[in-house]
Parts: sequence; C-alpha cells; structure tokens
Amino acid sequence: MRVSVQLDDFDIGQELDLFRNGKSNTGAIVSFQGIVRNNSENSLLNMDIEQYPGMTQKAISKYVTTAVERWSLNDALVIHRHGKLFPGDQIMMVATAAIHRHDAFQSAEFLMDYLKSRAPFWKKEITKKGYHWVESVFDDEKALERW
Amino acid sequence: MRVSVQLDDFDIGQELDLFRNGKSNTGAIVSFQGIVRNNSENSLLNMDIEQYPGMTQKAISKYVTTAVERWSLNDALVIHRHGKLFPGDQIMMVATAAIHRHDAFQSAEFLMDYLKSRAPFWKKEITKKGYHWVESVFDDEKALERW
Amino acid sequence: MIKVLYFAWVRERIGVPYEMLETQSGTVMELVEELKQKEERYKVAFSDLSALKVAVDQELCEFDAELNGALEVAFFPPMTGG
Amino acid sequence: MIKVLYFAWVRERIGVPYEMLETQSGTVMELVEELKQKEERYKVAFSDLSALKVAVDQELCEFDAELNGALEVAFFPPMTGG
Repeated sequence: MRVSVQLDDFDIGQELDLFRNGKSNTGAIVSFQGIVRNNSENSLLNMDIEQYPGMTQKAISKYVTTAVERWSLNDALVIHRHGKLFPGDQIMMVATAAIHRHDAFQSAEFLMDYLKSRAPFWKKEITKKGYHWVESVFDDEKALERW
Repeated sequence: MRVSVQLDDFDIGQELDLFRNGKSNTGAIVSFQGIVRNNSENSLLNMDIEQYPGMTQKAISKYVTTAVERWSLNDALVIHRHGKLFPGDQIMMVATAAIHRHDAFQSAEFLMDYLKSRAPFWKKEITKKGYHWVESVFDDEKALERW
Repeated sequence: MIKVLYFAWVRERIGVPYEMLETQSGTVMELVEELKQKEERYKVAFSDLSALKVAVDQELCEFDAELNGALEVAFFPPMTGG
Repeated sequence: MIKVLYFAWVRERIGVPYEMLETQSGTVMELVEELKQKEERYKVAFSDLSALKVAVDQELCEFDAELNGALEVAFFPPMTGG
C-alpha cells in the first residue's frame, strides 16, 4: 500500500509496472487516472489544488486500508497532486490489485468516491475572467451511500 | 477506438500515454489489466490462449462500439493477447476515457464482462501434471445480466 | 460447401481445426445430427450440447439457427478470455 | 491554545490560513459563535454552516463535536479532490 500526496507529476506506466510486480496471485489490476479537463467554454487557464497538509495523507490512508480489507486486495496505490495544474495534466491516480476483476473494480470505485468527497483537497479554476472554487456536486456526496 | 488482438506483449504505460492525448474534455480514464496468475498449488508452467482469428476482432469491436455509444465515451481501447503466456504476463488490457468517472468505470466493467464470456478466446493451463482447458465460470455468464 | 471450425477441446476431440463439408442440412442442429451419424469422434464431441456454443458466419447464435447460404459454422466451448 | 485553520474560500474570507486562539468554548459550535462575535469577516465566513465542514484534530466531525483537549480545528467547504 502506498499513498503519495505530491506537487510533482507521475508516470502512470512506471507506477503500474512497479505495482504489478511480485504478487503471483494477482489476476486483475484496475487503475483510474484523473485529468484536468477544460471547461465547456475552453477558457480554463489552470487549476490550483489546495490541501490540508496534516490531514490529507492520513485521511487517504484510512480509506485505502478500508478498501484493502473489505475487498481482500493484494495491493492498493493512491497518488494525488496538489498545486498548480494545467489542462491535460494528471491530477491523481488510483490502482487496485486483486485475484478477481470484480474486487479490483469495486475497490477502485470506492476509493474514487471517497477521495472525491472526503479527502481534504479543494480545486480552484483560473480562467481569463478570474477564478472560482469548484463546487462539490450533489452526486458525489450521493455516491458514498452505496458503500 | 482501437482493438488489437496480438501475440506480442504491450507496454501499458505507453498505451495509456497515447490514449490520454488530444481529448481536452477527458477527465477520467479507467484501465483494466488482466494478468496470468498462478493456481493455488503454484504449479502453473504456462497458459496457452486460442482464438477464432476471423471472429475475434469483429466481436470485440462490436462491444467497444456499444460501450462508446452507451456511455458517451471519448475513446476506448482493447488489447488482447493470444498464444503462450507465463505467470505474471499481461493477458489483456481495456481502457476507457470519459468526461466523468462513473461512465469510465461502468464502460470498462461492461467491456470486461463481455470480453470474458463473448469474445472467442479459450485458455489452456499447462501444469507439471498435464494440461486442462479453463472452464467458464457461472458468475461470468451471470455478470452479463446487469447490462 | 461449408467450412466447419472447431476450437479448444472440441477441436481436440474431433481431431482437426476445420473441414470443408458438402451438406444438405438446413439448420445447425441438423448439421450436428449429420456429423454425429458419421463417426464416433463427432458423437463424443457433440454429446452434451449444453456445454457447447456455436457461431454461424462468425456471429454467435442458437443451435436452431438456419444455415441457408452460410459460409462458416464454428463449434466451441464457452469462452474464457479476458 | 488551539490552532484554527481555514481552507479554500473560508481562508479567503477570513484572510489568514490559520491562527492560534485562547478559547473557553466546549464545542465546535460554541467556537463558531465566539468567532462570529469577534469580527464581521467571521460572520461572513460562517454565515451558512450547511456549506461548511469541520475537522477536529484532522478528523471530520459534526459542529456539535466537543473540543476538550483538541489541538486543531479546521473549517472548509466540501472537498472537491479526485
């Protein structure tokens, strides 16, 4: 299990290669990659992600531990960036490794749902007209109910 | 959209990097990686995957087209290997790109469920004691019902 | 003439990956019966049709599917890819 | 002394990322009321508590949570990571 909160970009291929090695009964790896997407007017200059330094790592680790136990995962990985990001940049990734695909899918979705609404990150979008804080979506909060 | 049925291994990092480029409203990419896992006695020497050459590409493409339409995907990718594979080798990968994570997750699961039970591949496991054809699992057939 | 293909253990039981056949059978089921009459190895391979799947011209179908004009019929166990 | 932290637009409205406070408040809610009495900017930031979340010692909690012995309280809007 690894949780990294970082300013720097990451190489998803390298991360998945490291992640795959050494568990001879892993049959399924699911990864999720979050990317800064432009807004509908294509006016996004950049995004700024603020975090709560003391709490972030701890909160994510708690959800990762829960996922590993609940779905008997062989391994789980979360990388989340903060700071200034541009359209097309990677924001974060999650990877889960399991014997069977269903556990890998379910746990990756669980982690994403919790990261979205419970990990202390806040996104600010900077456009030509100014900036605004991204508002949380009702659906994201709602998504937690199924777990 | 790309479907490749091939003998050769692939580099998932390179594939995901290519896949990510050039769709400015993609916010979510989900990937699935299937890996040859050893059996419970750790006696697997290798696996041999047979295919129905004329039909494989066509059948997979049909499910990919269905997924892209049903979940408004920006892109989808399937790579599936055949031939002789060893424990730890990659068997296949699926990747889906969408605006929102839920569509990317759902379509990747849909594609996996259909590939498992509807793409013409057959796995043979070779162990020290001989070989046997992997039997289809009731759950895999059952998984199709939810789509 | 129709091309009949066999995969996985069906291929092993019948002994060839494919064969070209002259047939008057109107449906897959009739073709199966015709083959079973021919030789023991077909009887063995087709003994339990619930363990088999069939594709006509590379499309999955049922055993009561018609053959009219088909170029290819394939018999195989349930798929296990992915 | 307790460290009070603010994030995102809460930080912007209050004007500082954190401050050290001497307080007798027994719950988060009492602390919020105490701050609102102090200055207009707190009143603005805490005007709609349903739009805010709170963590005591880096654990999410409700506004009626007790403060006894807590080292850190943080106020922020709903998270939008991932």
